Amino acid sequence: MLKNIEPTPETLRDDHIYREWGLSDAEYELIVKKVLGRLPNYTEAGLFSGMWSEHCSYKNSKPVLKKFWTQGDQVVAGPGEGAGIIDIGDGQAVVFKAESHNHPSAIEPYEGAATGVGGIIRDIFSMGAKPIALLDSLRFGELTDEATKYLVSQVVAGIGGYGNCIGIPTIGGDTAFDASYQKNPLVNAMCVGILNQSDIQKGQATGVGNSVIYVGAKTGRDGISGASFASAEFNDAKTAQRSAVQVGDPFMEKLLMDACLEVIHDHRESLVGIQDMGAAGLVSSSAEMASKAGSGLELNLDLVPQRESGMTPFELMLSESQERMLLCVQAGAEKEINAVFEKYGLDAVTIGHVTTGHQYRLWHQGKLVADVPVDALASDAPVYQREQRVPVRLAQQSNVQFSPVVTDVTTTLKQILQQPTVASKRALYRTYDSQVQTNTVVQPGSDAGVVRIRQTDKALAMTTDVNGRYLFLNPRVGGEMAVAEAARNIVASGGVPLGITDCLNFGNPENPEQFYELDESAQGISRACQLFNTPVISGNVSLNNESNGQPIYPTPMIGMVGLIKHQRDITTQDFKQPGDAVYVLCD
Amino acid sequence: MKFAVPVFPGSNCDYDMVNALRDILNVPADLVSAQATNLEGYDAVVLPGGFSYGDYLRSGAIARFSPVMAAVKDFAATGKPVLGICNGFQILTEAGLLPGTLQANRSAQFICQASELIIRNSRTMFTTAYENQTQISLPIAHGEGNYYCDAQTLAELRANHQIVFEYVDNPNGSIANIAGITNRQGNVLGMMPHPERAVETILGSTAGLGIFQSLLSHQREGAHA
Amino acid sequence: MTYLAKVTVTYKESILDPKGEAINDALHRLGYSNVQSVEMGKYFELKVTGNGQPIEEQVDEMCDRLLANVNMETYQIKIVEVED
Amino acid sequence: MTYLAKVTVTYKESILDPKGEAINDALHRLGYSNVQSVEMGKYFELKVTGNGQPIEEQVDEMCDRLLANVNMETYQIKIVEVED
Ligand SMILES: Nc1ncnc2c1ncn2[C@@H]1O[C@H](COP(=O)(O)OP(=O)(O)O)[C@@H](O)[C@H]1O
Repeated sequence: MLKNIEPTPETLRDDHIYREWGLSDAEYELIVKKVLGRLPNYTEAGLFSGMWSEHCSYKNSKPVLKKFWTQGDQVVAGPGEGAGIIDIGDGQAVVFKAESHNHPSAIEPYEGAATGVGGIIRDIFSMGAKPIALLDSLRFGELTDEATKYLVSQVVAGIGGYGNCIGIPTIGGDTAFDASYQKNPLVNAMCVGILNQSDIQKGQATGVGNSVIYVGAKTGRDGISGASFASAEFNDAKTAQRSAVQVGDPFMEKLLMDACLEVIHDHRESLVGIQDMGAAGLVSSSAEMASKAGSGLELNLDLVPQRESGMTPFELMLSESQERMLLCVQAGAEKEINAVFEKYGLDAVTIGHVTTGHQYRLWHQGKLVADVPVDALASDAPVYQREQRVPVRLAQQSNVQFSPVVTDVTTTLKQILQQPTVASKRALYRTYDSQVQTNTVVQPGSDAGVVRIRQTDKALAMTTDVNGRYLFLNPRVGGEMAVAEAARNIVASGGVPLGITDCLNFGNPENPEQFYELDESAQGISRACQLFNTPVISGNVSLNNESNGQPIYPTPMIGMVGLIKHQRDITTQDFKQPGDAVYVLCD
Repeated sequence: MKFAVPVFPGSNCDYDMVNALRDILNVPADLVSAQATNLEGYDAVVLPGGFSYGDYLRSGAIARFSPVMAAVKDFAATGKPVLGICNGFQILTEAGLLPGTLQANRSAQFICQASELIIRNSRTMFTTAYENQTQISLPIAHGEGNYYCDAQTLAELRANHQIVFEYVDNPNGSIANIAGITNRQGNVLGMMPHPERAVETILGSTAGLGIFQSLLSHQREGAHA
Repeated sequence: MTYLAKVTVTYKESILDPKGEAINDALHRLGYSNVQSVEMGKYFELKVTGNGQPIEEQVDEMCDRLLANVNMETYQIKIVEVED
Repeated sequence: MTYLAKVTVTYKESILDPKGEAINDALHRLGYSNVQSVEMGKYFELKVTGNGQPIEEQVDEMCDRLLANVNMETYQIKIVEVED
């Protein structure tokens, strides 16, 4: 058996084991002195490492995200919940969010991309919305070597593999190639859903005595970042016996999605809250649900469905196994809810309940293995105001304009069209089912993808855009341009821009120059959002995108959705007839 | 005329089919569970596209053992129409209701695009609304649509006019450009293209309507006879 | 000399194998209740011409670089000589 | 008694194997010019509890019914005893 004895709280402190999990000495001190008033045990320290990670707490990016423009009459729910919600009239709303899966895709491109898609879909249906479209935004190194070609083909196959199987059309995205992404590809996925506003769900666990129900795939040792066995064995991937790579199961997720939506629609009196298990899996979903509601929570980990034997509380709580959801259900309604899941062949298990007070308690094999204030996990992570400095390349930028030398326009045009970034991406997007659900009016290949909304005259246009090179040259203006490009794509499709989501793909926030890029671009994005009346309603941050100390171009992917009130207004990019006049509009 | 649309765990074009039948063609259509054991009261069965049980092993390999497939076999034996689209076609071949198999596409990739087809037999109960030898465009979306059968089977398919649709520029490597075939009796049709995705102008094409209209007029004529 | 390299690639322990599980469930539904678990992996047969270099090493390298992702998979190689 | 059945499924000879060809091409691009051909198949490991019936026959039936499509594929079975 692989599992060894857990280090004692003292060993944890003396050997600084928490550092391997990404907790700093100061953060550890904070837990000891302020939060607990005692040394955390192994499990507890693990919970904090997960919850206080950038991914869950946004501790480095919060001050930046605060600058975003988030207002607008159309906003039903802004950043904070799983995904943002925007009013589209008739009591309906559109829900959307984007998610990055850059690092997993670099390690295992097919599964990394596939599970990225799976994750963002769960974010949408856990709000009560039916997912109606997917988009993907991809960045790779130059398409010159075999490794990059392989990466592209596997990432694209993974996105299609998941989206096609679950039956959500992939109707847009963007793809670019640049050396800055050579070792650090970007794989961002966006999902759009619609719902009736009366169906909106909150990820909350209220009502003392109500049950916490686990559904979906069993928990295994996947995706436990920086955790015990992982850190010990991942040094040599080839000889390691075990692996924490996540494998996607779109079939399971299809069942899970249909079952959850049925519970949301047909059992609303019994359902209190629902949330997907994403980063920092079970701890993150359960602690957030309780903290948001001001409740306490108790879980019995022996009841958690497990794929492997001998899993420790640490592993059970931090596992990022895919295709799992957590529900809070009225006491007494468990059977009713379980019956729905059974119909889909899914196991639903009550693993705990809401308690009085604000403690988060975990039981394992009869022992209390964690007892911490729930808010400390979910909302009291430290926030850092990182230092920033204008990058040297920008400070020294010359004002000399670049003047291209063109001797033969035809040759130059052909050369431009041959650039992989400029050339048609049809070879990629034709491997995506863009028509399933039979609502796709405009498939990939035009400015924005468009899906009609059945039983109405409305349609939604959606697009993802950003040009990292522009941000590299001027992060603020580049951020503005990303939003402007997205807005142009929406307008050119006949839509009125409604709002945006984003994936902020940047380098190391502790590097002042890279933090400057993040901060500046956010301000640019924000200004443009205010001007276009497209508030930021959701988003995702992916930092530390660098290899050998070289960061990627600052690449804040913008995903925008627009409303087309009348389907007759839908427009496409292609020329329609010989003899039609061509105009150029500019100021 | 009443349609049954069996739903297998993981099916994802089931609603598309039912919507096309109900909303566009105004005919009653029910989603039927894969656990169902009889199809009494229905005049036609349509096995929808998508994926069944994830299709992780081979497309259709697991679905063909569902209880409803035994009912579909009995239903087909009575001579009533059974239509399998995409995954439905794959299930029908796995179940032995149609000859041959559907392999991975020649490119080893999933392909979603419009595809040009030639109508090779407009006399089946599914195709009377089309003119023989004419060309129509229907969407395809599949990773395993590369039709294969041995030489003898192919000769039989040809001799019995069982080849109904042929690709103009074979996107997936199918033998003899085959996009759709019937069984010998002509009442079971399997096709990779998706007619239910081509029933509305706003979605780009109405070329798929003919399949359903053919079935409806077949039923009407049958009622007169 | 020509060789046939038979390579099986399977997931490492602790990795979810949705394919194997779907097949396991299907076998149970078919009545094979004594099937405890199913794993699904890949199988390759490579015909390789001898070129003076150790053949095992070459195939091992191919597995490592292309046929398997060693972050999540392990592979086994068996080489036999065949007639050309 | 518990058994491990190792099953490989490959295409019949007359059948084209697009995935194998794609891998063959990729290996050539990586410089392995001595690779003559690649076939890609499936590999299964089934853990089966003995139930008094001949285990080979049972696995053979599973292959015939589910794991392989005998119209286009052939399979090979190897059974070993394992500890529970
Ligand atoms: N990865 C992708 N997935 C889906 N569609 C894509 C992808 N990459 C590009 N596209 C589609 O190709 C077209 C061109 O996209 P893009 O490169 O962003 O060009 P433009 O700058 O003209 O908008 C768009 O319709 C877009 O949706």
